[in-house]
Amino acid sequence: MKVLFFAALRETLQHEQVELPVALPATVALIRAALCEYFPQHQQNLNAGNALAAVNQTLATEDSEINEGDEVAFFPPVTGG
Amino acid sequence: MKVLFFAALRETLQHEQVELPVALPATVALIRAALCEYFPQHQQNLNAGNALAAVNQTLATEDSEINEGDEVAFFPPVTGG
Amino acid sequence: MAEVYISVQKHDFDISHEYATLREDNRSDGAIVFFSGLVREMNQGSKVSGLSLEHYPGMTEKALHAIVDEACQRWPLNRVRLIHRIGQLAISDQIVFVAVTSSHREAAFSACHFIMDFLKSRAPFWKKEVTSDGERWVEALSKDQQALNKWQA
Amino acid sequence: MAEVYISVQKHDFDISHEYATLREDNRSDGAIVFFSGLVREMNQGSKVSGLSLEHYPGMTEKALHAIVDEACQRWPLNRVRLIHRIGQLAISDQIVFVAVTSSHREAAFSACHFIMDFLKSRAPFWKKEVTSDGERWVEALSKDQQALNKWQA
Repeated sequence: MKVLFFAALRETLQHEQVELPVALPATVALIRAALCEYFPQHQQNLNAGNALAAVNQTLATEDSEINEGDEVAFFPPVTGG
Repeated sequence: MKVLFFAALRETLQHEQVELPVALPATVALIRAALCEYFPQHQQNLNAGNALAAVNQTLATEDSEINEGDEVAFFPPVTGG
Repeated sequence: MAEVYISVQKHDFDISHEYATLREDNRSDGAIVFFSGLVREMNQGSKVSGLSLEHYPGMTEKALHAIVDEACQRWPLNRVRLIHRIGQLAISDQIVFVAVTSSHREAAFSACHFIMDFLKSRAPFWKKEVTSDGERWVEALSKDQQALNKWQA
Repeated sequence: MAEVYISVQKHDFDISHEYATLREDNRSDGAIVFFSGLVREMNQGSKVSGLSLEHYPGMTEKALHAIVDEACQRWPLNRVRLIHRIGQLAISDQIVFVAVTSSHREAAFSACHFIMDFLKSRAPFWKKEVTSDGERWVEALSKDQQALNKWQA
């Protein structure tokens, strides 16, 4: 499945998105673990304190479910306004 | 001494101001009592719940002191803004 | 010290001019909060066609300065502009304008709200409305008095 | 239901146009509260010469609508206008504008403050500043997260 990245996380990972081999349905926690395996040198930037997750463009929690066709994104805490 | 009135209280009393025979120094409470004597038919409009007092253009309490030359005014609770 | 402008006036004001003055040569403020009060058609159960605003000349300016000074002591404000109209007003007319600037939004929100709450209960203005039943003085509301409780230290 | 306008845009906005839209044909609202956020020269200890704002297209609009909808459920609002800019910005530029109208001031103050607090922690915008030491991403502040606590029911 595809995962999108934004802002500082996109620059750190040097990827705008990545295709992960994850069995669905999954959870945000599972995807986060898979990302840490995919980018082992950037685990700190990917942990729950440093990277928020959104599923279908809505902020998600660690146990939010992800199904086929869902849009998943990870990004740093937001700094707008 | 002179006492000024504003807004609904001025209209009720039909006076913009009044000259009261009060010995100074006095207090707001004393002046209020003198006003109630001067306008016996309007005592309700002059009680502390219905008429605020200002001494030298600052909101006063019942025990605020009034001396020679002070500007004293009574008026209803304010409704600006 | 904050730059403070306070005006009690008959004529209308232009908020775009006020806003431009708050922004002019201002490289340090991240937040502007402003409140604008308008004449509503419905008030205290009656349809209003207009109102007149009386005040206590001299005391009004003194009371407004005291309220703004207190806000400046409580929060790090840089600019404050306060305009209150007097005289005859029609429905939808602007009555009052309070704007504050600060580095950060919390101070700006709190200070603007504080100034309006105290203005409502402490500044000597009185509204007289023209309704279909004739003229009437607007009643002070206990909720305006209660609004001050949230600012107790 | 409140009339809601939300825009995420590169170009600047004109608050006098926004204000006119809030007042137009409006006989029922007594209170307008607005917040305007500007680019500050000093931030997190460095002198800033400009910034760029990135966002998550699609999610941004969805998040802003959700925040405004929540505000409309909590308070009796009549009109809400929210504009957030993206792209390159200079010092003193306008970043964000939130305005709400209501019959009474308490609702207008609370709702405008609520919308800004949630926008700060929930809407997917990210600022990258240009400082004398080069470019850097702005750090999220714990105080912005804590600001949400005051809105818990």
